[in-house]
Amino acid sequence: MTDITDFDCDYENKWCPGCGNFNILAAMKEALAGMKLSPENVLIVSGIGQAGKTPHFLKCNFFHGLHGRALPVATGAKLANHKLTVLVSSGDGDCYGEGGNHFLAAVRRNIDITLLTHDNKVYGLTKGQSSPTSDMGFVTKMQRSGVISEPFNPLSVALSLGAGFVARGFSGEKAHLAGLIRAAVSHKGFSLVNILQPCVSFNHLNTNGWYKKRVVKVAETGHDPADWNTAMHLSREWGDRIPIGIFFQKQGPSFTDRIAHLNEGPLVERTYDSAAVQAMLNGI
Amino acid sequence: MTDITDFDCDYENKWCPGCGNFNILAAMKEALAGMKLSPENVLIVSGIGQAGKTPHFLKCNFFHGLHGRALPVATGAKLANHKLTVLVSSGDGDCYGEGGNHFLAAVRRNIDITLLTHDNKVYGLTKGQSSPTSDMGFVTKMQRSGVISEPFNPLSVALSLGAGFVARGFSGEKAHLAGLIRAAVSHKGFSLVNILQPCVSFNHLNTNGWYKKRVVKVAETGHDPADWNTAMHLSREWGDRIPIGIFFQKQGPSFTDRIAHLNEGPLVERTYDSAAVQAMLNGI
Amino acid sequence: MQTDISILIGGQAGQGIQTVGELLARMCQQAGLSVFAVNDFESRIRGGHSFFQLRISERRIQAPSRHIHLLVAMSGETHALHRQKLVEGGICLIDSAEDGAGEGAVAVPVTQLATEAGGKIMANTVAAGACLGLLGAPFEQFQAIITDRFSGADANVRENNLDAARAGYRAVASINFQWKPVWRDMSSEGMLMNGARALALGALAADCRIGAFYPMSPATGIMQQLSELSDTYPLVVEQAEDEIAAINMTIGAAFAGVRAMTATSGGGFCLMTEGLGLAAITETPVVIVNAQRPGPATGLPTRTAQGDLLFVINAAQDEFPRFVFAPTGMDDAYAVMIRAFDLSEKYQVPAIVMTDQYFNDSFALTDGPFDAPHGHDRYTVSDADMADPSAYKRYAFTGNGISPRALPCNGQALVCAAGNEHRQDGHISEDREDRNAMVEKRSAKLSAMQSEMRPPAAYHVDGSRTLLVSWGSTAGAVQEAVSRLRDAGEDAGCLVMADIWPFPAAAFQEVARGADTLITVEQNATAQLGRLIRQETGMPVAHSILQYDGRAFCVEDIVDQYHQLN
Amino acid sequence: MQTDISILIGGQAGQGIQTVGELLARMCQQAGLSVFAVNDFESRIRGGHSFFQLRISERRIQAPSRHIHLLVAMSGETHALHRQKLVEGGICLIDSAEDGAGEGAVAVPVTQLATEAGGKIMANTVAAGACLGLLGAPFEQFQAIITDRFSGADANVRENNLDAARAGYRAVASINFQWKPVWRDMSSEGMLMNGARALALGALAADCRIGAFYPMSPATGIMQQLSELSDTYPLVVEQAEDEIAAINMTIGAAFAGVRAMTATSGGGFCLMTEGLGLAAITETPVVIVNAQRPGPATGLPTRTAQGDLLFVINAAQDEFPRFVFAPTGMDDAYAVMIRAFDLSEKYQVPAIVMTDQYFNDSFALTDGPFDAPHGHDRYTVSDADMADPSAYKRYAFTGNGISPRALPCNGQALVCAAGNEHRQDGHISEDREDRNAMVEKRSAKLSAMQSEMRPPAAYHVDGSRTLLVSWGSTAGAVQEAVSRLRDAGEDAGCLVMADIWPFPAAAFQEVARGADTLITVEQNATAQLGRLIRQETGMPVAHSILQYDGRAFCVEDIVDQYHQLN
Ligand SMILES: Cc1ncc(C[n+]2csc(CCOP(=O)(O)OP(=O)(O)O)c2C)c(N)n1
Ligand SMILES: Cc1ncc(C[n+]2csc(CCOP(=O)(O)OP(=O)(O)O)c2C)c(N)n1
Ligand code: SF4
Ligand code: SF4
Ligand SMILES: [Mg+2]
Ligand SMILES: [Mg+2]
Repeated sequence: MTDITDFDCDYENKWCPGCGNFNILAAMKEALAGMKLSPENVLIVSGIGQAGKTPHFLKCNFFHGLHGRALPVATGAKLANHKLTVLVSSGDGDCYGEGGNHFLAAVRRNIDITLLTHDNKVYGLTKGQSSPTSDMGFVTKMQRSGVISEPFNPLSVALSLGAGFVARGFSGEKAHLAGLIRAAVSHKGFSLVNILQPCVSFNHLNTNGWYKKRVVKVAETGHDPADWNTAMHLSREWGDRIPIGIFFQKQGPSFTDRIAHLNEGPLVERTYDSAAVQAMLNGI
Repeated sequence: MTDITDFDCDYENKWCPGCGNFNILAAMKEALAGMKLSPENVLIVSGIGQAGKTPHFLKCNFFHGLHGRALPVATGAKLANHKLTVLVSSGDGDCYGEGGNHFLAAVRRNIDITLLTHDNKVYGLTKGQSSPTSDMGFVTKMQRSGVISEPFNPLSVALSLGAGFVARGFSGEKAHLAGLIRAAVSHKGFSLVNILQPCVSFNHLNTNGWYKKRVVKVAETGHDPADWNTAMHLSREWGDRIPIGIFFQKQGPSFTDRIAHLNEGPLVERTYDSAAVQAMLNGI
Repeated sequence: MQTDISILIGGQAGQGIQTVGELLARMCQQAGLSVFAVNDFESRIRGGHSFFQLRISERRIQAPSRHIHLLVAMSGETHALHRQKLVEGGICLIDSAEDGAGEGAVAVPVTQLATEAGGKIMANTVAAGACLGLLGAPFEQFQAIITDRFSGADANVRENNLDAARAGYRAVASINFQWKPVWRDMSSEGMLMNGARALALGALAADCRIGAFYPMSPATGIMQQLSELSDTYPLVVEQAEDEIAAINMTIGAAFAGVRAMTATSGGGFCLMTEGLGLAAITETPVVIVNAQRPGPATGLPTRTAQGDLLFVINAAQDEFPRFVFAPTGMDDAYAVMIRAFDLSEKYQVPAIVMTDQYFNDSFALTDGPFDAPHGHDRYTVSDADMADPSAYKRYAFTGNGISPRALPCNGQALVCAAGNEHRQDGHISEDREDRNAMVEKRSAKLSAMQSEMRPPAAYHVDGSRTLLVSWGSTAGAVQEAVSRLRDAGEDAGCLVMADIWPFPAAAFQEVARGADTLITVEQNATAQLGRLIRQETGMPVAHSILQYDGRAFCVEDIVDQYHQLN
Repeated sequence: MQTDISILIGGQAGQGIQTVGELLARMCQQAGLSVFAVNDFESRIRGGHSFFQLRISERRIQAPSRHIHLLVAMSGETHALHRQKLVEGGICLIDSAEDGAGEGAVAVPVTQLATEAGGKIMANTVAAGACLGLLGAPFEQFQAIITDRFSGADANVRENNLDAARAGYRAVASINFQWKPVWRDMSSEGMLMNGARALALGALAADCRIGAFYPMSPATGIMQQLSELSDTYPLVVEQAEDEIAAINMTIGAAFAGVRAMTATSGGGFCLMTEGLGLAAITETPVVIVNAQRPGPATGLPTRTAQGDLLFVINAAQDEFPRFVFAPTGMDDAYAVMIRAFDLSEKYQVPAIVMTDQYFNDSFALTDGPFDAPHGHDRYTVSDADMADPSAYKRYAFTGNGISPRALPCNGQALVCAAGNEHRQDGHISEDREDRNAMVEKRSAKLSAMQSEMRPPAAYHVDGSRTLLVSWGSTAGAVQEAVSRLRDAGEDAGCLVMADIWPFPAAAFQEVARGADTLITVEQNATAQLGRLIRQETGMPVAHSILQYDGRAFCVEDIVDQYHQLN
């Protein structure tokens, strides 16, 4: 185990005091250190939002890109170098709003990256508009009569897309969350950890206390993560009981496993071969 | 019943002879005529692709927009005038590829439009690349070693998003398809009819004959469209048995029903009220 | 001499800096003073440092000034960051609880007084009271404002805030502040307004009924204002799944017949460019506000820039007519929105309104009340206007490029629109003749569109050999800079452009004719307006006064750069 | 006199027009002739009308000519649409099965012969045989080409096609066609190439390892060629879910250290503009091909245009350096791709290569074989190059704006990149000093970038008072037009630009200095290059020869428009 503090970084943290993100950050460090990874071996790609700032607060290699577009950047990086350990830090708006289409595609590719969605059910950084996961009726300065769309259910959708690792964490259960992140990073293929995260500034509905009363660990209920049907049912539970844990896991060949050229090593390690290229050119 | 021929249009059809789209077109006319709609009362919005050309071949009001963007155009039109009967003609690439994010949002809004996806599991108009619904392993000039992503399952995803009307048709079952379209247009709220459609030019796998052997009408198996769980299971069947019909239906308030201002009539009918505006301005 | 002072209130995000700033501005407005305020904040919700800079005068002011007369430091950082801007004799008040108290700053127990009044959270109200105390404002008037402001809250909150304000007011009774404006018993004539609100009100007055958007600073404020208006007025604001959806919804709504708009900033505008082209080729009128911020990409989300001019003018593949406006002030923003909707429908082209974070988040007084237009031409036709509705063609050739526009499902006339190149009836065509005719039809609108463009507003242009030329939001700063330069004996005037595209080349040349040196003033690094002027008129631009650090031009920034040029 | 003839083979989509055209072109190439061919087709898969226009000569040709000597009508429509282009003495062959036979066209039982040879589907091969018969080509050589072409198919198919070709060849034995080129027993020196392939080969030779794209005409061909190369060469082509994903994947791949590209057309490029800005601010090298087609929006998907010049140069919010190239021919396209990848990495900026449907789908002979570069500088650093890897800063200030570029997870050096404005270490910064320094750092690259730009290629410029100025794919047509104009006694030369941005202003002025009339030649309606020249050099552009109907310039189009100007 590398030391958790190896991942500490002296860049000033910019989240609000009390934000659920702090625990997510701590859980990430714990998971990475627990896996004996060190900052040099980790690439975190993020989008824009409070969640997207995460890699600035954790020592690592990072690419902090556009709102909604972390997944394709991560996919490109993984294609270029499939030896990389790639995590994506995304928000509920970033990932299921602006970036919804990439979420669908990333799951379908089964690209071996770990997606951590900091799901505070609100647009934090832009000051509190509703997000795709906001509950119906959630009132904001912008949604003045409350949200009138069905909330996006990331777990159900991931399951219906054939995802191989589908989990839900809660920032208030840090150790449990660290375990989920560790399992997700260890999983070969696409892994989703949707993390319930209170936003103390803009979400006064889904607060820490609200969640504390509701979360139930599926592992403790004897759920078998190989059971897709139950996973789907669990994913649809929301209200007095909110299941957290690994809903579903199934190993299968990942995207880069399926590309023959990559069996011989990462593209980034291939050096230019003038003779081979000339042979191709001559063959035209 | 208006006459089917009322929807005939003398603009030259540009599809390939033998294309499944012809039957879809015929079924649309049959359904619309059967509902006593006439061309003046129908707005069809489409994207780009072979499917997107549909409204040119059927007399109606139409807006033939961008690749992937038919749903937001339709949503805007419906918001402006919720009395309109709005259909969207889209392709599998148009709707689940480029337009994936809008598909998610349209279902969640439960906006009262009917989405007909001409699902030929291939990019027809751009000459045969794989589409999101192409089967794993499907070989094309571009996917030379075959598709390596899980196919997108529109029905499962729609169900997991909480869709109120989820159906699958087959162009080779024209009368059945016309019935589905009619039911979809009659449904108040978002309705999806994903239509299996052979592409004689580029999909040599999922041919008319291939489907003929496999399709099974769920109505004949006694399926109850109110049963979500079975609908989800049916949606995951693919292979020797391919269910078609209405998988799921549940009525609920549609998007425009939920907007208080619209109860007083469509926005397009509101005339400018200088005094009211001046009162607002004075109130600042 | 008239008062002209600036107050900077700074602290952490979440300390209510903007709220107190707005209260003070309102107080000034109600006491007959002119105000101008900029809002400076980071892209975070709590902590960091933000400030509200309020300029106050008896004469009309329209721009920020660099010099601070009163610095109110809610956090130590404010003092450290801004004290060098304090003029001789200026005062810095600092919360006794903060570091830095002492070093030239006057400590006031702001937090403590707030706590005594009922809670730390009211520190901002204490600060407001202190400011007004120093400025010698009549407390009763402020009392009314606070009461009004907290009218929605419960009585306790209101009372506590009043106590807090009073405590602050009294705490500075012994301190002498040398600039005291003349407080009057009557409101200033204009309304206190920020740019976002002026734009939203313009949209309302233009009869905009649908706003589709995706949140993005600094455009969100416009949509939030519109959303607030929808509480009582029948219009619908819809948060889309992304900017692509926003522009396409706007197009769909406009196609169906309502006036519709969207607002975004650079990155979101990028995503809308394909839709912009769709609006153009389908000849669907839409209004898009691009509220600029520094880029590229995410850049500085909460800061200001004018870096998108050439992008906006040339955005989207191939060529088509569009309107581009850049409002020069609150009243102009209101008027521009009304014109944008009108002209967009009149010519069936997209209209883009360019603002920026500075403008959207600044407060100023309007020239007067906003008048609702009496009515709006909608430039549409229906069956009744047609000899044969069944022969209706959406893109009929007419000579001036404008085809009669019918609405879908509004009669026998079928309305068929396509983003592919098309025939007059809206059906796809690949014929070269149709293509040429449609390109020429669309561009035929250009000359009439150009004649709608207002010439640049000219200040002290006659006889001036040097002209500053600016566009959009910096107008106030440039005009005041010109006044100051002239006071200092410089032979300078200025041209202020709000109507940018189609570029009013002839009008520009006409008004700039007499000058021999043109200097553009722009918040970007490559002098985009300068390049545009050269492209469109061939006139050389000698220099450009540029600023691209994300902060708005203060009047002095322009004056100083001007002097450095010579 | 040398032969210079054009053959137009037209028919419905799905009739194999392109296949037969390519076979003929290959035949000519292998018999020592020069060829140039344009591919004209509709946006549909079956039916409609498409054609392949093949120009053949003993001397090098690089552009299409308007005049047709042999018209092969596989459908009646071909005859109707194109017969007016036939020169005096030209022949039109028409399938006896089609309408229109008789009206001046020579009927050949193409379909019938094909059926006899084994199937209607081989009508195109019959037509090819007939063409070659008329042209007096040696059949054995064609036989070899057919055998090669069908080497993958079963023997039956091969034999049937040979029979079909032979039948066509014989069917025209009695017809006298007056222009017969000299068929030689040796190949022409260059390779038969289309633009899409030249671009893909350039990418291969540049060591591009990842291509991410979303299908869009006319860019798809490039990616399809790259995909074919990946059959045997270790590179990965990935079809993305949309263009936004494509550009972001490209950025991710490049960030991780491979050379990566994407290709798209206008609407797709719109969607990529935000990503373009991301590449710029993160200083990630990427290559983007924008294959232009007429717009706006969907426009004419399978036709050609040069309507995106100013859009591409100004695309994305705010300002940043970028390279823009527009290859002027096959060899140049190959070379430009290699340069684009190299310069993009050297300066850590995005490079955009502008082509168009005409170029991508046209066939021409290259000047010679393509040589693979011996090696590539990759301009990266790793721990070994650093005194203290733990102190590595991705955006370190260096004076020339180029920071040492390390790759992520490749040592102790942490690579931190952000699309927000940032400090040297890649962390977000909102400080005005950091902002100014970063803007200045990025733009510091510009002057060195500009020095990489090749000046416009000049033809007959010395002493010419009139210069045609073109950019990109129209080079061949413009050069030939100049030759023809000079032959006709006109005092004209031309400048052909391939390196567009940063605009080589000084070089342009230097080379254009002697002329007093500049005339741009462009496939757009608003003379974008003309406006750019005025913007960047202040030089007036007197006229522009424009064509925007979606069809490529024939040499005669330029010559005719030139004469109309005078
Ligand atoms: C293209 C684009 N659109 C919009 C924005 C503005 N924006 C920044 S963060 C954000 C939403 C953040 O919400 P979420 O992803 O849930 O993250 P959170 O801040 O809640 O962690 C938005 C809309 C942007 N930066 N870019
Ligand atoms: C932004 C954009 N990207 C790409 C294209 C090119 N394009 C046109 S149709 C199409 C795919 C068509 O596939 P699908 O939606 O399945 O329709 P089909 O032709 O199969 O009916 C694509 C990629 C485009 N027009 N616009
Ligand atoms: S706004 Fe919400 S999500 Fe963002 S840092 Fe603050 S508490 Fe956390
Ligand atoms: S390409 Fe396929 S989908 Fe398109 S018209 Fe032809 S058969 Fe139909
Ligand atoms: Mg969020
Ligand atoms: Mg398809």
